[in-house]
Amino acid sequence: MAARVVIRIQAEAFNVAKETEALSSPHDDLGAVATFIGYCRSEGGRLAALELEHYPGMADEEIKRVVDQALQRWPLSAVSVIHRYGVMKPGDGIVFVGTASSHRAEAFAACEFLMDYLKTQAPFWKKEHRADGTIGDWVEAKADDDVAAARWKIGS
Amino acid sequence: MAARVVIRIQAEAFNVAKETEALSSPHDDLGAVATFIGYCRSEGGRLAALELEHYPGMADEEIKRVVDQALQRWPLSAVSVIHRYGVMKPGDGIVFVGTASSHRAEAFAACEFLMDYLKTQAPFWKKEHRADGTIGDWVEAKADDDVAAARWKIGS
Amino acid sequence: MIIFVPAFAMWLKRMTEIKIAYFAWVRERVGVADELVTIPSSVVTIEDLARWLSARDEGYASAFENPKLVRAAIDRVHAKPHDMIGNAREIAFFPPMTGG
Amino acid sequence: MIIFVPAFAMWLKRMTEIKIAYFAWVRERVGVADELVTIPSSVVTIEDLARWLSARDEGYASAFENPKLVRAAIDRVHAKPHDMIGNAREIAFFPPMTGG
Repeated sequence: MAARVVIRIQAEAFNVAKETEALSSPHDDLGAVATFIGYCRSEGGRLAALELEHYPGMADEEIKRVVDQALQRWPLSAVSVIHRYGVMKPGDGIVFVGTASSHRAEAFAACEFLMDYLKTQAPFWKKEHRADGTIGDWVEAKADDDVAAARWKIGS
Repeated sequence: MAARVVIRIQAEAFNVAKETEALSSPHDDLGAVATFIGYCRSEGGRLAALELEHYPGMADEEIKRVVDQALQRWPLSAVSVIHRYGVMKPGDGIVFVGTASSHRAEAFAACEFLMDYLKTQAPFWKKEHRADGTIGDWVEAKADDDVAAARWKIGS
Repeated sequence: MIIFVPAFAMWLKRMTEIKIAYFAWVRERVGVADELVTIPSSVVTIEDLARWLSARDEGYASAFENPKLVRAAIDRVHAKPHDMIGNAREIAFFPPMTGG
Repeated sequence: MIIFVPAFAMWLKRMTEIKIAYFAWVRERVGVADELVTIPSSVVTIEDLARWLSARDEGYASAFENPKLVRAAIDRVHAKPHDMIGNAREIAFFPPMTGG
């Protein structure tokens, strides 16, 4: 069974309901859908927005490579990755990742793997817009994220 | 901040969109929502339905205990657990678990923990209705599920 | 001299009468979903109760024939075979759970 | 005797002209989002290219001052400092990614 793959890089907001439904489009041996949504945070009121820059030519290709790794590793019936760029306000969804499989362990593992790899491999960068109206710093990558990605033991 | 907890044991179908939205009800430091939906499978066309029996007095209390453990263990802003009982057709959602936190690792871990514990601790039992119209067997518990629950190192 | 006090006798009776609930194939084998049972004072633990019930008839015997496959709850909390029934009001027996 | 062939000269020129794209604070420090650059034949690896660009002016020097903080891609695939540029058409430099 070929997996149903959705990869979208877009400025527009995504509709969680629609995306989740698409993952569970009827087929009899779907057993488990895991989803993850990453939101823009205000960091305790410090931020007014996050601006996401991306590398348009590469983002789509790189996410496709990460999705292909997930498909090789776990028996998935559907995978969706939607990543936004542009200016996000606190509470806005930035990324949606969803996986469908027959069993829960595979759906969870693939979903978490995809998120870990998006964090460290997908060419997106966040810049802070401060609540006081000034432009802040570029968000620094976390060592934690590299550790999280490394536990899957796939070379980058 | 007190977590927003939803626990429901119900015969009716749940609305994934509504439940997911409820988890991400606006608050500025929400960063991550992880959800899991477990579906009724036909097992390759073998089954017409699954019938879920539950222990009404205990199911709600036991799920509350499991949710309390998750809340003690991870900083969650919201947790939802919805478990259905009655007759499910292939493709019907049986269980919805959702967690919200500032960061993805916590949301994922709590969501997976809740599912592992629901599988082994929540008083629900599945009986097969075969595609040929006969009543089948009670689904047997999987040793895998005990292993999955045991890795969280919380006594039952 | 022993004075017979009806109210006291009723209290004694209530103390040993307990609700037992059965689920899934344990329920099917026993033949009832729940029942009120007066248990003798020799029945102290969950394991004792399972053994005592098994002696009742073939249905109960069949339900408890493999004790490893039967789980229990005391007053709606998971219990182990050696846990004491104490003043519990409700004991349940059921197979390993398969929800989620 | 050397015969000058204009078409051949143009082909040679195209071979060494490459698009370089910059992102996030690397882009801000360099001052452009992308540019076409003719690189000398001595520039073989990503590391060479970063060093060569650093010599251009202060902006480039600042972008590459801590090479550990700059990642690269060759033709839209993640690359390491020692990877060879070869016949690549597009090289990109950027900080560690912070998407997701």
